[in-house]
Amino acid sequence: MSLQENRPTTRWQRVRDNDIVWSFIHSPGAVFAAAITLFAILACVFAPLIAPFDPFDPAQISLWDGKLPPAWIEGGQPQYLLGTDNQGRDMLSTILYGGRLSIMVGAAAVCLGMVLGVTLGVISGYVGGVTDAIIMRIADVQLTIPGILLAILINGIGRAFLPLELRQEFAVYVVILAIGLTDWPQFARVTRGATLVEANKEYVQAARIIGLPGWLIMLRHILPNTLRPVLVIATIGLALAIIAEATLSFLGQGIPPTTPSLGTLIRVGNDYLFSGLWWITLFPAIALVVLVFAVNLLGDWMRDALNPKLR
Amino acid sequence: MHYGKMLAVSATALILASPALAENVFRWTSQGDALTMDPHSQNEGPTNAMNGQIYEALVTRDAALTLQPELAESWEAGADGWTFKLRQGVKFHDGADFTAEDVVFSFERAKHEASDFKEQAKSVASVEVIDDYTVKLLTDGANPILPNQLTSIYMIDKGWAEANNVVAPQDFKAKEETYAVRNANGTGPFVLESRAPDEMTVLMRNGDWWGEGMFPGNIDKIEYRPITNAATRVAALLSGEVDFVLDPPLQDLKRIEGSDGLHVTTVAQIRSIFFGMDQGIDKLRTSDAEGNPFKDPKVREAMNLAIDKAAIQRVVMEGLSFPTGMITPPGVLGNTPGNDESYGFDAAKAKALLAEAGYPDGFSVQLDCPNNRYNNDEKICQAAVAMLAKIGVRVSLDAIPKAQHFPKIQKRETDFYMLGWGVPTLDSHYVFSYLLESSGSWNATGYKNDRVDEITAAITTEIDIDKRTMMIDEAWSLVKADMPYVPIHHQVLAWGIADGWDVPIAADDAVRPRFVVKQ
Amino acid sequence: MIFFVLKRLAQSVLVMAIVSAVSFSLFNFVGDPVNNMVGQDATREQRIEIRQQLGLDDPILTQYARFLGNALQGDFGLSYRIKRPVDELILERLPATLELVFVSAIIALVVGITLGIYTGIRRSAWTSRIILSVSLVGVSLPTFIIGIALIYVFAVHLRWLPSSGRSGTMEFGWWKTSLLTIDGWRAIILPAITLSLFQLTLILRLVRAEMLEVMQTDFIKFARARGLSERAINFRHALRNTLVPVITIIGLNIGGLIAFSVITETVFQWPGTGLMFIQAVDFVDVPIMAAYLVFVALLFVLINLVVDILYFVVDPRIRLGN
Amino acid sequence: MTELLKTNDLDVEFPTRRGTVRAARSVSLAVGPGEVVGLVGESGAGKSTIGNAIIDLLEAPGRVSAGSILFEGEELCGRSESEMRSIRGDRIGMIFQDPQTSLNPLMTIGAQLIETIEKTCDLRGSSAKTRAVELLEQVGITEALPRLAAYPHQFSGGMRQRVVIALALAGDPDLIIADEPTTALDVSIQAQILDLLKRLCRERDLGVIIVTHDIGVVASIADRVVVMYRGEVVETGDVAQVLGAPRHEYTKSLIAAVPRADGKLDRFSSVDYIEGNVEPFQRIDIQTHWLGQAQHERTSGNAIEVEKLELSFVLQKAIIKRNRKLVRAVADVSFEVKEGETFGLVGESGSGKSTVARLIAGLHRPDAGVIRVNGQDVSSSPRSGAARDARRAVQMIFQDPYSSLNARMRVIDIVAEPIRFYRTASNEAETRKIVGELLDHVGLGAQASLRYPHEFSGGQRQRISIARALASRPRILICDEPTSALDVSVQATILNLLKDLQQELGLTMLFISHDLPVVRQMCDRIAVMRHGSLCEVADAETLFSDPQHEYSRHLLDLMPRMDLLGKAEV
Repeated sequence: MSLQENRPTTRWQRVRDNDIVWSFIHSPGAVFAAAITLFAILACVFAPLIAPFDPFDPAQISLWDGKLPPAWIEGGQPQYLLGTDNQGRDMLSTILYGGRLSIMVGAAAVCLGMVLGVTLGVISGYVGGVTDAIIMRIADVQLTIPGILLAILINGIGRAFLPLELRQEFAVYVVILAIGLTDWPQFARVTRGATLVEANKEYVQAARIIGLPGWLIMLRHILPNTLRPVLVIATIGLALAIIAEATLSFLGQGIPPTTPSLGTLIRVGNDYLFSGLWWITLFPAIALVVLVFAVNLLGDWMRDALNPKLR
Repeated sequence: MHYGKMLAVSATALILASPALAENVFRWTSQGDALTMDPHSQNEGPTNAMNGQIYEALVTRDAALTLQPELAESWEAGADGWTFKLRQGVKFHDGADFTAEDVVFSFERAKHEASDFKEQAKSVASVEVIDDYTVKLLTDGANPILPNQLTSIYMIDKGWAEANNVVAPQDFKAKEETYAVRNANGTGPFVLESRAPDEMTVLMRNGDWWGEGMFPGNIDKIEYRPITNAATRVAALLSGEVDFVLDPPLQDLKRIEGSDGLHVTTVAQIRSIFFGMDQGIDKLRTSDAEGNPFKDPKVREAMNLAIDKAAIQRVVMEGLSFPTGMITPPGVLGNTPGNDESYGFDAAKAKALLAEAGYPDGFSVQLDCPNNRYNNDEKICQAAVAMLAKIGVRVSLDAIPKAQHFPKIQKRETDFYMLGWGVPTLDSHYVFSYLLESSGSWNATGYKNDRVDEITAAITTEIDIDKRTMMIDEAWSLVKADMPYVPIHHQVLAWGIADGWDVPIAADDAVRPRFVVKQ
Repeated sequence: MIFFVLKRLAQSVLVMAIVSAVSFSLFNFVGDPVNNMVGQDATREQRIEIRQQLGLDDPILTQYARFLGNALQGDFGLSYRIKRPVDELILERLPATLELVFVSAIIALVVGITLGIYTGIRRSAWTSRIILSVSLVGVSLPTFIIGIALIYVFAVHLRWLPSSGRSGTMEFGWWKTSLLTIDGWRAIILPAITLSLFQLTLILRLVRAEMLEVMQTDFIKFARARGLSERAINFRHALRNTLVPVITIIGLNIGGLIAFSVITETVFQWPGTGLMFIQAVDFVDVPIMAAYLVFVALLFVLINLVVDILYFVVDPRIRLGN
Repeated sequence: MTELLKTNDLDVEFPTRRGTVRAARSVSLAVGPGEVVGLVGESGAGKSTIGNAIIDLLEAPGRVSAGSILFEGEELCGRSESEMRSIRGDRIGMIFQDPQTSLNPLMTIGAQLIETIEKTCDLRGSSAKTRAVELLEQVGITEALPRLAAYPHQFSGGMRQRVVIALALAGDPDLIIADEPTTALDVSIQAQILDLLKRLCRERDLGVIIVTHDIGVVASIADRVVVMYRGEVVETGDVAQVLGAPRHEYTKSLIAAVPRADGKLDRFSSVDYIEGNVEPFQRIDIQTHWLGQAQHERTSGNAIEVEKLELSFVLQKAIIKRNRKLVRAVADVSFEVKEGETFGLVGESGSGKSTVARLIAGLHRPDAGVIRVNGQDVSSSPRSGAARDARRAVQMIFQDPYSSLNARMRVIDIVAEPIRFYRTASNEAETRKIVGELLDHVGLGAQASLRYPHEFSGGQRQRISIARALASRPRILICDEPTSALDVSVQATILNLLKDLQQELGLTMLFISHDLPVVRQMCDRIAVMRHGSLCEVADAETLFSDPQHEYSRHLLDLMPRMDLLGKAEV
């Protein structure tokens, strides 16, 4: 209509004019969430630069500094802003490093689930027939075994399977695998659904008539058009994956305490909850909840923003 | 209304049912439940403790751990065995009489292949019935400490066992559980009322018990509920759901002590915590070092000096431990103040020793550690990792449940591990034969000292107490110099108790309900 | 209808076959079962004998067939740790888990759907915004943190409710219920809330989203154009159409409750199957792990079957075909 | 004439973040009892907005910003929601476009009717049921009583629209607003529904506002016409006057653009009135151009030959073959298309005409039969190299301009895809040049190449589709309803473009449409399809002047009466 005539010219104006960007800028919650997520991710990624101590380096830890309260409480020491844990590790540093691990594990797990799920989903939806039936049946089975159980199982098997010396190093990968593997059916189902819709659209048929091979059609045409819902699931999935990692670690089935993730920190700290050393569990718990909340908020907004019907 | 009425009725039923009709109900909790009610199937602390309230042995220990008569009234040693006079008029819970025949049967059962007590019962070659109330336990040669070995071999009724097809202890080969797993028929002060494993076990006072009136305890009913999670366990005590926690985490003791209506009692436990170093193989499995650094006594000394036991005591154990230089605690025959003294802490010297031994940059090794067995086990290991890092020993820690940890030691698949050792017999022989004798089944260090092996064999049969004690002391001094282990500390037991209950604490960490008094 | 259910049943059997294969493979993956069964001092001969007795030397398919045959009869062997038949153990623990899941599901469904409808209808009311914000926090709180917090506040601090365990049970045959006593209800409140909170928020958000979606449809617009009352539009038209997709998710969510009961039961020491499972994992008690897996899958499959049948009831398009 | 409804200078606004869109400006119109008023305009003209505004169901954030709506003398603007609710259904009924989605799928027809009757007529129980049966019978549904228990999905599209009308009539309203009531329906059903509306209007003395883009619908039903263009009423008047002798330029051009069924014209008259019209052709010399290089030696034979094609779709899967429910989409279809000819395929929806097109394009595999493209059998071993090469000569233009372009790709990538894939250009620079020229050629301009599809209108997108098809250097172009989603004015320009291309490049064209006038203008020969089979194949003019098959005659009868249309100047 007539409004279309004054088309924006500069690139920035174009970006700003984009509906999603506009909706983002005008949604304080989303901006807030993105800010926290970004802050958390940056803080954790750059933990080695920011953190006052390296909690993974046993040589930096002094047991005599253990169980110190936060700096503002009597008995606290200024170099340990949030106090120390039972091993004498600086809480702030541990949380930063732990958050880094949690985010890394969560992101890697979601990526794994996403790559696996999207690939299988697109193939399933596009190829159809027996391939589709097999993939979807496997997904059904996967859904029949609740994720957290499967993660515990995979972890257990991983522990039993791996040789002693590898177990420590592989604990993280086992957790990633465990969570990632439980995630894929979701991605597969959504992608398959979107693929079924897209594959019937005429641009795909046009591509077929041009004579493009199936893999190219899936890759170039269908895949990019199914990514919107995938993005939403991936974001919410990231939050869930972080929780899943924390839960596994809390149950003692996850990341070992020598390189603690937030979940492991909470598990360890939980032992001190009643003894008055509340900071050992409270701070990591707050960090975890804020992180997950921010990611969720972002995902929530994204779901609404990407769903034109609800706008 | 209909529904409301029903609710009201059931509510009243509840109110009537729920307050204890039995007057003194002792509700308590600890981490792990007994595995089975079969007294000969599993030799495991919590299982023995639970079964010891239903079943009884010939002799027992009181809270001070001195030997006391139980089903035997008296005993005396002979050259080829010990004679026991049995208590008369004792009845099993089902009413059957306890006689010498049951003793014979019980020892046979304990020595059965499927029994977990066959090692302990091994020293009893056979049981000879003198009369209905006298038995002679025949041994291979003299055994000076036989009564010490009998305190957890419980007596079971032959007739009941036969009637219920449980002549043999439960065995994995049996395709189903046996009757004795969930049913019990002992002579003890409490009768098994109901049992839901890992959930709730209820015991009722046995009014016909032989010791009725002889002991101060006045409990009518015991409700035992295992709670795995330590924090939850403490929460249960703090919220008044239980009267007694056997194993509150050390860090919560202050909180318990500080709460109204709760108190803590402590006692030095008959258990020492230490690290083992495999010095018997040529190349460590988990190390980047060439060869085996632990073979070098200097390295072993460095390991000993690098660990700050005082810091562990203060920070990790909240003061509740006794740093030590040997792996058996006071109270056990063989513990001497001299040997008990810690090796001390000197990181600089430790580093120097490592350099001398040819490891100026240290080496790496994996530490295997249980995470659900000893007081703060995993946390001690973590602390040790940090301390060893300061002298250049790079330790990777693998903390796993005891069920997976112990097989590693028994199969000797570990280079460096944590272990704790309690001594139920209160005699060093128990330590030597398992941990220090070169063929000891729990000696995963590969430690071999011919003299120590010799002494271990000798004290099995030496009846001259003084001579025997001297040999034990000599062996301990050798061990102190050889340093096959890194002794950390002796554990201290702490029990959390609700006010109004008098629960005499015992160093073997077993509750003795016959002494528990509700005020 | 019968054909449809039969088809679903056939699919369920397939799913169960695969799940049982997975759990069967546990026996072979997780260490040598013989090691778990014999004492450390067992001789080589003993081990070989046991291998033969257990049929571990048979071809793998034979072993699987045997496992399947036994599993069909509910026989999963003896627990390595407690040395009791696994099926009996599970049956014993089942009531606790089912009651917990049942109460949680009721809480999640009733509260979740009510609030979902409310926020779906009153889209821009401030109460809706608050509920939504709180629900987002709810999704972000790991179950175990909720549990710990509830214990700390209501059991330790206020001493209103017990912190752990199941009490006030009454027995009816093999079913032990705690829902008939005040003590029992006191004990179930905290774990049930903990377990339900996450699913509650999910259901709430889902119902709302579906509600909004349905509100955009033509038939709602047409209902408006006929002058029907808001009430009729919201409840008779919108809600019922909302329920169709919601039912699927609710089916999955109840399954989720069973899965998450593992955590809740651990935190609250609730004597159900989940607690047993996690203890079994700690002890590598493979028979329990395998049986639990099959059992959970079976529950899932059953729930999905019920969901499918519910579809029949709710959606005439499936019921009557074209 | 007494006026039932009258709007005076009605303004409707949609505030958006980019400014306020004035969807309707100073709209004044009136309806009397027993009168059908056609509200005509192209998409975006604001005609539906007026309908929604009258009954106060504007989509948020739309609102009436000025003017008044008088209904039986009462002002409707500014009424409260509950007051409006008592008017909706009771006094003003509304019918929407898509009968598939207008009914609640989970409620029986009866429940929906009775619910409405209870609300509007204050009848309860059995009397409400009796009334429901009456209503259904009035809209031409026989055996109404048992059908009360049926669900919407058990009805066909036409029947559902009848139910929708019954629902709109339930409250015995004085005015009915029908928003594109027949657009989603087949021609034959469209005629029935229009007849029904007309009859109801006469019998009940109803006022009817029928909102439509289809001049034919207006011509066949309306008494008076209101023409809207960009939110404004440009012309109002008696139907014969407006259609026969339009006064406003826009109306003239609109009517001129309607394809004539009564005679073949050389070119469609495009709607000149539209501002920012298509740029003139950038002609390229076909013989020397890249496009021409693929025009190898010409055979004078048949470009497409189809023999005894069969295809069934599985409706319900089953393991046992005889339990499967099949629908025969194509049955025993044989025809041939000569080189350079435009061959039309007509039929109602579900007749299988699109399926035949897809079979030829290779999107489906036939169950039986042979397809030859330029003499090469492409059906028996479709994956063979020869079949693939032959198929490359076939390209297709699709119906929906929105879904036929990949939204994630730039125009250049869309058009260049076949060039890049088959490496028919020597380098990237040449590829870009060719794409630019193609875009010029279809009238978009080379500068379009860097933009994304969503920046274009429907007609422009169809041009992109055509450019993409050309990039494969086709010799056969299949057009599957290429203009049915477009406005009349745009339709004309696209059809002209296709015609030009066909002539310039000597393309063979298979043209599929349900729109008989369009087919008549476009095609040399025409095949009529019904239920998957061919009824008749004939020269275009022969078919229109002397249809042989009974069904062909029926179809021709259903063509909207165009006799009202005057000989508008072109």
